[in-house]
Amino acid sequence: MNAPDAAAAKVPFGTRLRDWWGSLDRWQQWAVLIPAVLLIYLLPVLNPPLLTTEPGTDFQITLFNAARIALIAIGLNIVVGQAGLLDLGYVGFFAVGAYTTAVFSSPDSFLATDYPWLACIPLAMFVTAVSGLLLGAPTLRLRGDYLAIVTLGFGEIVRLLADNLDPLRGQRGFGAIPGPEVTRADGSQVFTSTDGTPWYWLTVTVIIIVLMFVGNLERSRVGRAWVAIREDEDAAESMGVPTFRFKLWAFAMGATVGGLSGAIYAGQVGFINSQGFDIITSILFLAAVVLGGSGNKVGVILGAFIIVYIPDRFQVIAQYRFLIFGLAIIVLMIFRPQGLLGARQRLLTYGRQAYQRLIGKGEQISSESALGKHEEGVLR
Amino acid sequence: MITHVTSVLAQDPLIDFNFQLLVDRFWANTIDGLSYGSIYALVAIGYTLVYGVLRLINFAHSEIFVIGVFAAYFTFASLGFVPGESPQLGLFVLIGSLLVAGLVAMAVSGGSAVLLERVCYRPLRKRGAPPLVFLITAIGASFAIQQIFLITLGANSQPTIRLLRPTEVFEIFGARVTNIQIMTVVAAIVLMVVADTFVNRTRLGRGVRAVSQDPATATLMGVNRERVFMLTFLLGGVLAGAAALFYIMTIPAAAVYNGGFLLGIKAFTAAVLGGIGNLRGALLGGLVLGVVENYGQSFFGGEWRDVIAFVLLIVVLMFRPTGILGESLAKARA
Amino acid sequence: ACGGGGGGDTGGAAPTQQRAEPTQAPFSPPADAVLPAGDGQGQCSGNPSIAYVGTIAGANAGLGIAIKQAVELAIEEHNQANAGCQVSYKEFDTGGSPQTALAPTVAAINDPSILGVVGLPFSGESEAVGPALTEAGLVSVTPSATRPDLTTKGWTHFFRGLGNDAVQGPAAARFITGTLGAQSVCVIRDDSAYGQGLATELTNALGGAATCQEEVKTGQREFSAAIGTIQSANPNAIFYAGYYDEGAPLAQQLRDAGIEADLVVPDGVKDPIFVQNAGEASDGVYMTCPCLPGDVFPEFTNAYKARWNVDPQTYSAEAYDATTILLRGLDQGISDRAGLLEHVRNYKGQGLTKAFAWNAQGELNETPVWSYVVKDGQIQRLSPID
Amino acid sequence: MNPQEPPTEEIHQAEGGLVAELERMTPQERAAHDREVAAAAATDREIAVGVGDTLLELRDLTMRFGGLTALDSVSFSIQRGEILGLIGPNGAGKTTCFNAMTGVFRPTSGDVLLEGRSIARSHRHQITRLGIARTFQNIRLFGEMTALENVMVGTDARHKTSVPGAVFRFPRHYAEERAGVEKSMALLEFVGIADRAAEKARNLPYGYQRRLEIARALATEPKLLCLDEPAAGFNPAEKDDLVALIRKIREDGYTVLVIEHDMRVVMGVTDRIVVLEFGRKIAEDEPEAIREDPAVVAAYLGVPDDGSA
Amino acid sequence: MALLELDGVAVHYGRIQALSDVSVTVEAGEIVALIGANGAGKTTTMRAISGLLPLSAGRVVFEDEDITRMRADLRVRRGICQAPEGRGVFPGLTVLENLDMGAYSRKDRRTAAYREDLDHVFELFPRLAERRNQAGGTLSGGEQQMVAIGRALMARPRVLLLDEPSMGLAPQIIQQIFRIIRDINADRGTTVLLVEQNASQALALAHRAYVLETGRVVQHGTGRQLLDDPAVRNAYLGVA
Ligand SMILES: Nc1ncnc2c1ncn2[C@@H]1O[C@H](COP(=O)(O)OP(=O)(O)OP(=O)(O)O)[C@@H](O)[C@H]1O
Ligand SMILES: Nc1ncnc2c1ncn2[C@@H]1O[C@H](COP(=O)(O)OP(=O)(O)OP(=O)(O)O)[C@@H](O)[C@H]1O
Ligand SMILES: [Mg+2]
Ligand SMILES: [Mg+2]
Repeated sequence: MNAPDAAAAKVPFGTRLRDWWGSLDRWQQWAVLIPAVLLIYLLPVLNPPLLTTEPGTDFQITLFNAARIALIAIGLNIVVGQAGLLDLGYVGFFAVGAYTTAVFSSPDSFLATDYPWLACIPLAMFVTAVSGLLLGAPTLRLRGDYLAIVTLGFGEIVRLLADNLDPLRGQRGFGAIPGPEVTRADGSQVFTSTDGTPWYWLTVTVIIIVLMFVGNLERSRVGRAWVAIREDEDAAESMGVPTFRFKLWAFAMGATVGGLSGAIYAGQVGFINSQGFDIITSILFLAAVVLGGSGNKVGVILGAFIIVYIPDRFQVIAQYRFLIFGLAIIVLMIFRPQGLLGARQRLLTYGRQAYQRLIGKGEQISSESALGKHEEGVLR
Repeated sequence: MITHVTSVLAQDPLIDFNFQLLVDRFWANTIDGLSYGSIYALVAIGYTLVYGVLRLINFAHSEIFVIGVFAAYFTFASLGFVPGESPQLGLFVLIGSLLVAGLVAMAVSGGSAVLLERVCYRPLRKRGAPPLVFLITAIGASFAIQQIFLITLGANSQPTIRLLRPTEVFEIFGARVTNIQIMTVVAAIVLMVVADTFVNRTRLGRGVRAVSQDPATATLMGVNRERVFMLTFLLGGVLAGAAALFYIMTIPAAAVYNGGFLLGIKAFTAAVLGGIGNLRGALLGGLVLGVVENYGQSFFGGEWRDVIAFVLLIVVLMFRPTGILGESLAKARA
Repeated sequence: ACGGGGGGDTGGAAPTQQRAEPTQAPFSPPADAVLPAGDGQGQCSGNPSIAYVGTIAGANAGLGIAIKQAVELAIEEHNQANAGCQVSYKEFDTGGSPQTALAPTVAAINDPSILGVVGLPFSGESEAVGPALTEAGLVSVTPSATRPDLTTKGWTHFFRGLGNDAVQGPAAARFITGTLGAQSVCVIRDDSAYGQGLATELTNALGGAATCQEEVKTGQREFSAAIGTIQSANPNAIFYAGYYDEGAPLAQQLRDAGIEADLVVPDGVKDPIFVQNAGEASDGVYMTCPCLPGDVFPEFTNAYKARWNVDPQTYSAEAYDATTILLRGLDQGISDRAGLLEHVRNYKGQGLTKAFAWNAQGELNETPVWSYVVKDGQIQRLSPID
Repeated sequence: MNPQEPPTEEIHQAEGGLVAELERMTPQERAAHDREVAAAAATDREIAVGVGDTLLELRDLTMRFGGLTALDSVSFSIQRGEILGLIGPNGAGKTTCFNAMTGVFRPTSGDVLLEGRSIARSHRHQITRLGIARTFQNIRLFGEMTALENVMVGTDARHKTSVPGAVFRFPRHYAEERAGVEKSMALLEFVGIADRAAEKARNLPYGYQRRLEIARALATEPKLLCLDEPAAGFNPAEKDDLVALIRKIREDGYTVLVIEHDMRVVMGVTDRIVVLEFGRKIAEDEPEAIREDPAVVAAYLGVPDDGSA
Repeated sequence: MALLELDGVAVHYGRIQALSDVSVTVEAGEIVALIGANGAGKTTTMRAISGLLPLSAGRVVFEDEDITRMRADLRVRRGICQAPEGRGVFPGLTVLENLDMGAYSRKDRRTAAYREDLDHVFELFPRLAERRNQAGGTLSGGEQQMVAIGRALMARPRVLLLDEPSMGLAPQIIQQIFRIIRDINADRGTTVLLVEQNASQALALAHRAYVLETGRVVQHGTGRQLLDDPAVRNAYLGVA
């Protein structure tokens, strides 16, 4: 029972990874990052034998699905992971994004506008942002789990409206939703619903852009305000943080990203109806965030991948795939209670320099809450 | 485009209102709502208790309820009742059978809830997992339990076994009140009083409350935390088992793998509506939800039922941010 | 030819119903029904497969599994009888929703050995994957997707193995107002594309006789609101457009509430499970179905039961027929998708459930709609509705 | 300041870092360094103007909770540049007074005027921006953030980068970030916990957490700094440091309102003292006079303490 | 043998070592004080004794029994009771219920002895009697501290662990707290382990005392000895 070593061995993988990452120089980081991103882009082409979900499910579409859920997870992570607002109805925003696209572009729509897909994207983002504000403004004064159930209700209400209101066509749905108009030299469409690869590349690119923006936010006054709200809302308010406004921002930005993902999705499948925007889906989004490590951008992407991948990987034993999925979640959570990459994020633009000057090293957060929390148990 | 939209809307109103039906059905809706709301309430207690102590939305509680439904069903079956037949039972046989089925359901549900706590949540606690992780694990457990039922018992609900047909006992303002409804409401209130007394009046109950507020300090008072957690799940499970019995009596074709989902969501909504963490709130929330849902269905139409439930919740929370009876969790501690 | 026992005359009937009980029409089973085994002389080229694409573990798994099992059974029977043509069975779980259907379907498309598909069971997912299947030229025969407009999308791969809602709806309306002589009908629908489509067709056909409308949700089990509406409207007959999962408790609660009006349900409810789950309340429930009565092909029922240990359910027989049709093509040595597609397009033959021949859109030329009634815990055929 | 010895953990071992440097300094160098720090930590605004004016005024402030009157028509005012002590028995209403001043509670009646402007109806974050910062009796830090980040949240109260500004990194963002980090580090040094800047706040010992709260409050550049029992949990030596720190804060031009039970701190640092009992003001005077005031002695001080407590 | 003994105790928070090789003995009937600067590890020591933290080395012995791995609530039943740092008042329970929680492990909760103890607490802190039905969370800081101490007294412990009991209390009450400690030690024979920043008073009261510095015991002796030690005076008693 030799203490220090035992303790050192317990340091979570995520932390070690982060420490290692933090210890690298900028150029070293790039040297790792660029090949990694390249590899991610090449995945659908490589279709690696062990990783692939075929023959049960098309691997490229699975990858696209993983990517769109990853985008959702990044948006949800702003709300849940950063600002600490538990949102169980995030699927509502996803649905609003998808439906906005459908309503404006599908020939089935009562609007009969037939806008191209690209024009629908900003529209969808705008409408979801507004819906985020509409939901947030009256409810963001609620605390913790009261907010959670209200958002859950919102998600359900969105779905039920789509189901009940005639112009939204219920399960009859909207068909022939167009994708981006890009043609190859031979005149064939690049973005078709059967070929997941271009969609995947598009989504990954969007993810990278969103990640950059979100990362900027994180290491700024706004990101700090969010985390402060998450930690102690009253104290944050007393330190001059306009908590309501920042919560609303978090909600609106999260919603916008969700809506964007919904719009991309609608373009890819070409048909949407009121099925599949239910609570379960919503909670799976949340599972992606928590599984990957709430608050960690890279983590939640990993989480999204797992959420999509596990059921698809086990298509060949279709009957058991959701059982496997359920058990996998339990086991993963028990063995990695902080999420796969649950490490805290940086909140300062110049943090590295500051800490370096002070203690001679880059920032290293010296201890883990996971173990430190023993005395307080799970609660609060 | 605007004119187009308005013309679409003009020819077909989005929602029809039926005020007459609301008036006609007022008492019938009230009575049906109270009895179905009682089932919500019993299930809601499980959510409220676990939430109160662990700050965990136990999404697998709906599955605990389904386990109870199956337990009650298979008890009927093993008591020799056969699907399709509607036996003429003596009073004692009837009460005896129901009692046995109820006890079995309560025991099985309670036991599974404790097992769930042991297998899924305790390891997390030992590792100091943050609250959200419990939530996700609950989802995982819910998935797994559902799928086990799907794989072993198939996708269809079990053939109906009916011990008791609803028969009218008396009328209130022309609305009939059936034997099953009376049993459900009475049982819900009795069980609620028992649970409430337990939590608020007994030493162990006080331990439960202490753990819910400050687990570390509670252990410093000599409260066995693990025992409290177990007890909480047990109590919640037992009440869900009781709810299961009344549920399958009301809706005999309910023994199916995914039969708990919608009810679980509603029960949780009821718990929050009443003020989560508050037992009496769960009862009140269940009843209010049941009744208002029914009024709304008459007024707006049946497809709006769930919308009404959630809108009610949002409206109530906007005016009372901690539910109808919920005390402010954010105690002034500045 | 009106097979009903005399419900034809409804003109001027008093609001209180006056009608004779509908009776069973004589019926001789089709002697020439083609079965999967065929003549045992099948010779196929290569190693072709037929796929079931539809829900297995996702939403509405029950319906999907009943189809999947029939497909598997048909292929097994075929392979046993035809040493010269061994067809592989493949399955793809779509999860039953358009959200998740695309990836497994594309996987099926990408498997070159798959020449034909039985599926997809639901209209929504069918619409989501329709363009993809057409583009791949992969023929699909659906045993259960009934939304009329699926055949108006310009797809070339899509064949419907049963009558659509536009066929059944008016037929059911004729049955209700004609045979049953009802003058006021409550139409209850669920929120599925099927229920919605059927209810709309039915309501249009009923015209003024449709006096009340109510909607319920998939998964709902408590129906006091719908019952309240019905009690207020006090109709002669009630039609439930939906599936048996909700239909059974609805029937039960209707009867418990003391509503004695005729209850009529469509093929989505016509299932032994409905009878089991509704118990006594199923007694006297009328059913309409664009399919031939099941009591005329006991061999299939028995074989299915022997293989899977459960009774065949809604759409099992349709799936069995659909598979048979695909197998016939493979037996002839068809080795590519275009060939099989062409085979189905030109197919003419009697199946268990009906005679199969499609028009250019992929709708059956002839879709008899039959009426049934539940008596003594059995679904008994009445007569074809004309 | 006298920062406690850095803990032994290898994590904190400085390799040529600031801490090691500090240890190598001679007292003179150290003093010079301290002055630099104080200068960096000082507000950017000129706040020492108009010393002696009334900065904050409480007018008949009353606060009731149900049937309980926690504050009963309390009036007093604070002059710019002074250190005012607020003392009284437990439950006298001191913290409630803070809460009513900083917008945590809406006063039942009465008014709070900051520079002549009523703030009784303002939101908490507005009040902070108007220039009142506080610490909490039960420490309330952002546990998962590092000490430095905690202070940065305070400096952010004076920053203006908007959400788009942060997303697209406008120049102002960089300028504010840089200034904020500099200032926060200086403040941490100022209160003597710079060596633990990279540590999560929740893991700091109690006394360090109190100092961090002070640094965080100072970071909002308040006109008035309100400290609720800042010396609780300090040993006498540390309390002396605290007294020195509060004096230094005042020297920088801040006005300070301090609640404290430790008489040595109160008497050592305040210019004037207000005494509350049962929600009512029973005395207001200079420290020496308060010490002798019989009402205060009876209500609060009890037997004059022997000087060691 | 000592009543309570810490033997070579080490505690880690994750990678940080908060205590190393701490050995403390408390004899039956003694008052022992722990003093030390912020972050020295006093609270950590108390938590380790109560079983709220796992040890990474060493053992805790109570009445000749190794309780290193015993659950926290069982230690309370053995008679080790703590009034924790930060008070730990249950915010949603009333004052009365809070005090009652203190007696949670007592078997005689329906007897006169229990009543007497309750009256005793109310006598010591009349303020609490006034506020007996107020929710713990709305009490003032000092009132909460009174509840925490009163609650610990309600347990009638064998060993009473007090972590900074005087924090947040008015001078008068502080005097009273020290009196109470002396009294229950003298009258009831309760053993007390006391963490106090009010070092001079604590040392004056304690039979023996330990000085902690960065997780280690650096000095120990009788209260008087330490009080007279110039190094200790300089570091912890301040220059008045
Ligand atoms: N929200 C509340 N509801 C009811 N009573 C309250 C509330 N807040 C404070 N009180 C009561 O008001 C009185 C004043 O409390 P306050 O916290 O201001 O005291 P204080 O002077 O800060 O005391 P201490 O020195 O102990 O911190 C106390 O008796 C307290 O119990
Ligand atoms: N949860 C935790 N996680 C990590 N480190 C911790 C944690 N709690 C305490 N520490 C560290 O352990 C060391 C000892 O802390 P402890 O709280 O025991 O000190 P203390 O002597 O009680 O100080 P104070 O007088 O300020 O209360 C400190 O360096 C502190 O930073
Ligand atoms: Mg106070
Ligand atoms: Mg301490």
